[in-house]
Amino acid sequence: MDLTKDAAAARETLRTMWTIRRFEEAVDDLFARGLMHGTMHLSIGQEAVPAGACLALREGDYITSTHRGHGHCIARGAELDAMMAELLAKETGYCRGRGGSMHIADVATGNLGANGIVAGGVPIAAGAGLAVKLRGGEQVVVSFFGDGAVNEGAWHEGVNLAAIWDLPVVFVCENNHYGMSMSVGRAFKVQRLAERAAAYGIPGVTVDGNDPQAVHDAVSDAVHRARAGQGPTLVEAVTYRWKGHSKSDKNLYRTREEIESWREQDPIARFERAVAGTLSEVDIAACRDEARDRVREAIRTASAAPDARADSLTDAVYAGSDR
Amino acid sequence: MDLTKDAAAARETLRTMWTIRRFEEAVDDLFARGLMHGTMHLSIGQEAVPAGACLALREGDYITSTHRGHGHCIARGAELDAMMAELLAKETGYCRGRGGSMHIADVATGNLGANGIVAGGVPIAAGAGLAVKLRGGEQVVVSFFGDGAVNEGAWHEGVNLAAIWDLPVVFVCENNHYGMSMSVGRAFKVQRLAERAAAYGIPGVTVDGNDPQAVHDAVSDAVHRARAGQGPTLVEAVTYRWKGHSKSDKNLYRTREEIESWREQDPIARFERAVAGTLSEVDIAACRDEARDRVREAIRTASAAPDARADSLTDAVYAGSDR
Amino acid sequence: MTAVLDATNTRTLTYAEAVREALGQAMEADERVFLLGEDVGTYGGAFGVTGDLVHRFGEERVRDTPISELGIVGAAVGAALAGMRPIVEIQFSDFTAQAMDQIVNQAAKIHFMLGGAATVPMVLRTPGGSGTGAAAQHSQSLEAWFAHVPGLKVVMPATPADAKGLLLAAIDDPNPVIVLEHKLLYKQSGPVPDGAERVRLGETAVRRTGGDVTIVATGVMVSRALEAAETLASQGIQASVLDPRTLRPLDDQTIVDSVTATGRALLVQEAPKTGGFMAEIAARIVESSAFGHLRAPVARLCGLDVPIPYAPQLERAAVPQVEDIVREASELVNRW
Amino acid sequence: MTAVLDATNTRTLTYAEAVREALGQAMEADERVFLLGEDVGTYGGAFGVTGDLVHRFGEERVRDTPISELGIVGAAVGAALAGMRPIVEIQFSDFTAQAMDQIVNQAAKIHFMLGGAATVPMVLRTPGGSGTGAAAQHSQSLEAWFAHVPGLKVVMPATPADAKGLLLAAIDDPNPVIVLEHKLLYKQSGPVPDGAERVRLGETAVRRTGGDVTIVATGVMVSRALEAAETLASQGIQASVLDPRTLRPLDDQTIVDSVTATGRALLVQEAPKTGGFMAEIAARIVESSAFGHLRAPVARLCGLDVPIPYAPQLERAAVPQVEDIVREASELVNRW
Ligand SMILES: Cc1ncc(C[n+]2csc(CCOP(=O)(O)OP(=O)(O)O)c2C)c(N)n1
Ligand SMILES: Cc1ncc(C[n+]2csc(CCOP(=O)(O)OP(=O)(O)O)c2C)c(N)n1
Ligand SMILES: [Mg+2]
Ligand SMILES: [Mg+2]
Repeated sequence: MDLTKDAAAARETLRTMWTIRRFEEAVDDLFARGLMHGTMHLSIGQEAVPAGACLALREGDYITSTHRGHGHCIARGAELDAMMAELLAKETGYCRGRGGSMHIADVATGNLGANGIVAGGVPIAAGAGLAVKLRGGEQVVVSFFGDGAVNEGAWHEGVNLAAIWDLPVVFVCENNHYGMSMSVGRAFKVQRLAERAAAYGIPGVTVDGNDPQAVHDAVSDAVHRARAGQGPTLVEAVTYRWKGHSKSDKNLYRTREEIESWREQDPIARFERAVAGTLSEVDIAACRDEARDRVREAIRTASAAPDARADSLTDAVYAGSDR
Repeated sequence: MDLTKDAAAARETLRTMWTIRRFEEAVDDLFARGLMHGTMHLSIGQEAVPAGACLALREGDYITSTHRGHGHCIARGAELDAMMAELLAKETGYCRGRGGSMHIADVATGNLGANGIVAGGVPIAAGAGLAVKLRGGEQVVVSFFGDGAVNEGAWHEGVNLAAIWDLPVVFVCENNHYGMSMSVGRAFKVQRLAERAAAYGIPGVTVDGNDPQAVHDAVSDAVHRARAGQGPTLVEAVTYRWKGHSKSDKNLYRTREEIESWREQDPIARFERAVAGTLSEVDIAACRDEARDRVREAIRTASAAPDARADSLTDAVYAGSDR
Repeated sequence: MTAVLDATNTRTLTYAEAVREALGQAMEADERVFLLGEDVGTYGGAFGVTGDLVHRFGEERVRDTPISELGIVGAAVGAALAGMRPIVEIQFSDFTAQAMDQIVNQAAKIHFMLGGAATVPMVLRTPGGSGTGAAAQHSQSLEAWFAHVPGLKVVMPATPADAKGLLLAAIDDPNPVIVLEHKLLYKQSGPVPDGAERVRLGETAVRRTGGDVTIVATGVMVSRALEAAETLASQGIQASVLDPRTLRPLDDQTIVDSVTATGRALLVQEAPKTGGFMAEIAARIVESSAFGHLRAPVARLCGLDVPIPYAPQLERAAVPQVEDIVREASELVNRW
Repeated sequence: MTAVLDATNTRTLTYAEAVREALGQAMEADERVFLLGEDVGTYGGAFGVTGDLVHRFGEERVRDTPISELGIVGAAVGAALAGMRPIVEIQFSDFTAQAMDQIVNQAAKIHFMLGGAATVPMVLRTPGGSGTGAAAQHSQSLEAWFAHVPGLKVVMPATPADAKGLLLAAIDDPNPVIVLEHKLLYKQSGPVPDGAERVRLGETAVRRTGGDVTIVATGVMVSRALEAAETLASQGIQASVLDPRTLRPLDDQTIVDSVTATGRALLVQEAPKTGGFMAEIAARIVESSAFGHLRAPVARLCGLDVPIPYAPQLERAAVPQVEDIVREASELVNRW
């Protein structure tokens, strides 16, 4: 699908990217003002990856997400107020205030969870793929992870399981050049992380992660293969994180110039230029405004909700017996 | 070095292979007669790998070994009686009866240990390589492991560390076609395990693991690179294990014919034929006899030694402070 | 004390056969149940537990895996999240060390972290214990690690009947359950009902009743405690022998009641003493109303604080034997 | 009780600064000492602990690693075997779950398994604990796991001085030592000697002496216990506060002596109660001669048996606070 030519798709892509951007800007602000607790990992600058990738999915498909997971959650269709409520430690949050940013997930949209553990979702994605295969289903699992995750043992083991069993999993690497302060150049001796796919006998492709179209095309192909029983694919989407890794980051490991040069490749601005022939100025502004309004509304709704309750903590540890 | 043309090298190679063979046959026999405890993993049929590889090493170099580690230990120059004593649970054993077959090691010859954990030695080898590099030394570390180990997270992480830091490590994969009952064909989607080297940006080579010369050449090249500061290499030596995985193996996962066809490629018989122009029949017989006699002598000495003592168990857990 | 109510037919099976029967019955009853692990298929499992199941249920549902414990357990977590009922076998419980992230950081916590929106109904079966000469990396008793993790349930069957009944209950459970089997028990025989009767998790079994001392034992120590109790009886000492069976949730009330009656507790485990699960039981006893009834200090008899050695005589010395239980129990009774 | 004998100059440092000072002094004194871990270099460590050390000692000796905890710890094991003195930082103690094989099956056992022929002199530093809103996978207190492993030493410094002195002793030690720091302590200040004085491993510190009750606390609970003791004193209850500092080896004699004197023990830890290390201390007390001197049941005040939740009010409720200690201690004294 041509996201720049199809007006509906263009609108959806833009809206998704703006929603992620506005949501995270709001979170950044709430945090800075001491209204939000914990730590935050923002994906500002990387919005094209979840937006492009999730457009390739259907209802019933699964994703596994990461510590930097707001974008995946939003792109998969989660409710902003339940997300915001979670971050604001409210009883109405997706995790009833128990998970916070690092565990945010709307399970109803097939999101099996953000994950505080780097690469933690990769074997889980393989397992979800195995469930689909055992049931003879047509669903697909997209596993998002960062460049840093690719050096974890969990990644190696999870990808290999998916490969040897031809599981319907698409591994989407958000290569934003750094795992915290560790650059890809220092952590890897390969140029492109997609080269690692060959080690598992699966296809690997590197795309411009600041172009939702490029991401979408690669993920769509991979999803197609997966649904057809042809096994997993590794898609490397090269992008950049504008903000620090988390709140403790002093950005000592990269230069102002580098950050600046990537800001100039803003995926949203680029996409707005690309869709200029399809969407009018007014249309584009409407997407932007809608995102802003939805985020504002989410903050309002979430703020008014009751705080998460501490009274039933121990009851919440185990699921009740279902037989 | 041409192991088949150089008489001294030919003799040494042959002697090493015969010693491993005779040692393990003896162990197999002692075990069958109930004179040996625990479990055993025999490398009969795979002798060319440790023999060829260790000939490429110098004094001071390190190895890490595996659960199937008698051959590495012997090829590196360990004393047979201390090995046999260990297996017979004697106080004079290399580990004072505390380690047994799965932990056998002659630390004096740079053997950092057999390992009961599949791939456990791989990150350890990287660490030993790091120690060498930090000291500016010229030593090399050879890490032996099986095909099955290549799918462990520890392997992935260990190889990557060695690769990115250009550590002087040679990774020697003893691909004997199976990890327990799991065939390489089922556990991997690549044809040759050496293909995985590319994922770490290091050279990988596959050689005939039943030919000590082929193993030696590949490992020598790799050792040369490592000593020159050019980093690690993955050497895959394709071979076959004649015996069951361990004592519990009923060999249900492979055919009699397959086993038979590999017995016909006996690395020792092949090497004896290859050195026929260099060593006389008498010379060859002498190697064989020497191996037999050394093993017999080891059994005699070890059997006469005192049993490992249970009285100082708790004292043996911690090393005394050295400052 | 067992929840087995109407076991119509009872045959003698080994512990390994009992486990296999439970697996087979669960797979027949529920197609969401499947097995995965290293060599569980044609090989039949490192200890022969899965045996012929691959012939009955096929290679898809009795799934051999590469050697990658973290990946396997993670795959089980993912399959469980996606609606299946995976049962993982880890060949030796020592190798759970490879998979601790998926067990502890993922499986145990997901239900809670997601505010109850997801469940992880999976079982991880794995044998622990020493006694086979397999040395330090293949002989550990790691139950205390798992019992310390909120979100996990932890089961340690000591008899063939419990091996079957507790496993069936574990498979039903919507939470991750760690089932710690014991290598030395696999070949022990005992009566096992042929139906798929569950043994409820969280009920301590009173294996024997006696008024002088309460012996609490887990895993292979249960049969040693029972043997010791016979010897003690011949010396005029009557011991109760209690088997918690599930460490998490723990039925401590049955233990407290028994200790209240006997006034003496001897806690026996194979794992090294320091930080072992019997410390928890000791603490529960002295925190409870039994405290006022104690006639003697609570005593623990545990494995030495050492890695398990290879040599048979050393290995034997490293963990409690029948005679050690007899000695400690009679000391406790005679001295206090 | 500390082994610091001739601390000539004492300044006020934060706990994080004290750790950094120890690292720097050890690296200056011994070129075999080096650091490795994720973001320990230019970034200065996830909690800023290594700070500027990379500028002083260079990137070779303050070595950033890829995200691969098992590999990093394994590399430390190998480097230690080959004669170096590696110090690993794991960013959050939760991620030791990734590295348990190398910690437990390798580092802890190699000296024993090889019959004493090799040693593994390495240190693994890692912060545990809750209180920063980092939720269930970044807030655990896992000391009980490590304390259960023969072959490891386990250190939990509660003050800046101990953070320095115990770390220096850990670096000297020829065995693998796990140093469990605490996130909330990093910014706490206290007096620290400027010399490289060691604090010997295995000595319980008596932080305060009082005759009515013995409070044993670890990690961040030590300062909470001291604060509680002040409140208790104002209520006429005199508490002793003991800090074991090293869980393995554990100086239980000092604890037993104190409990013998007070007759009451309140054991306080942040980790979830079931299977936590305070169970071990409870068991040691009731096994010891202090048993006959107990005037009250041994009481534990621990974290709830839950994963650590994200919401601040829930997180606070999940672990003991000062007021909880006051309440439990006064209940213990007033009731018994
Ligand atoms: C197993 C594990 N190790 C370390 C961390 C700490 N940590 C959190 S995010 C992160 C960097 C991850 O890098 P990458 O995978 O590239 O994702 P990015 O943050 O760039 O999106 C690190 C080291 C963690 N959460 N889990
Ligand atoms: C971490 C771990 N998982 C599983 C095992 C059990 N096990 C021991 S050897 C082995 C097969 C190893 O295969 P490979 O690496 O090919 O070596 P080989 O036995 O063929 O020499 C297995 C599964 C183990 N010892 N350690
Ligand atoms: Mg990254
Ligand atoms: Mg093999």
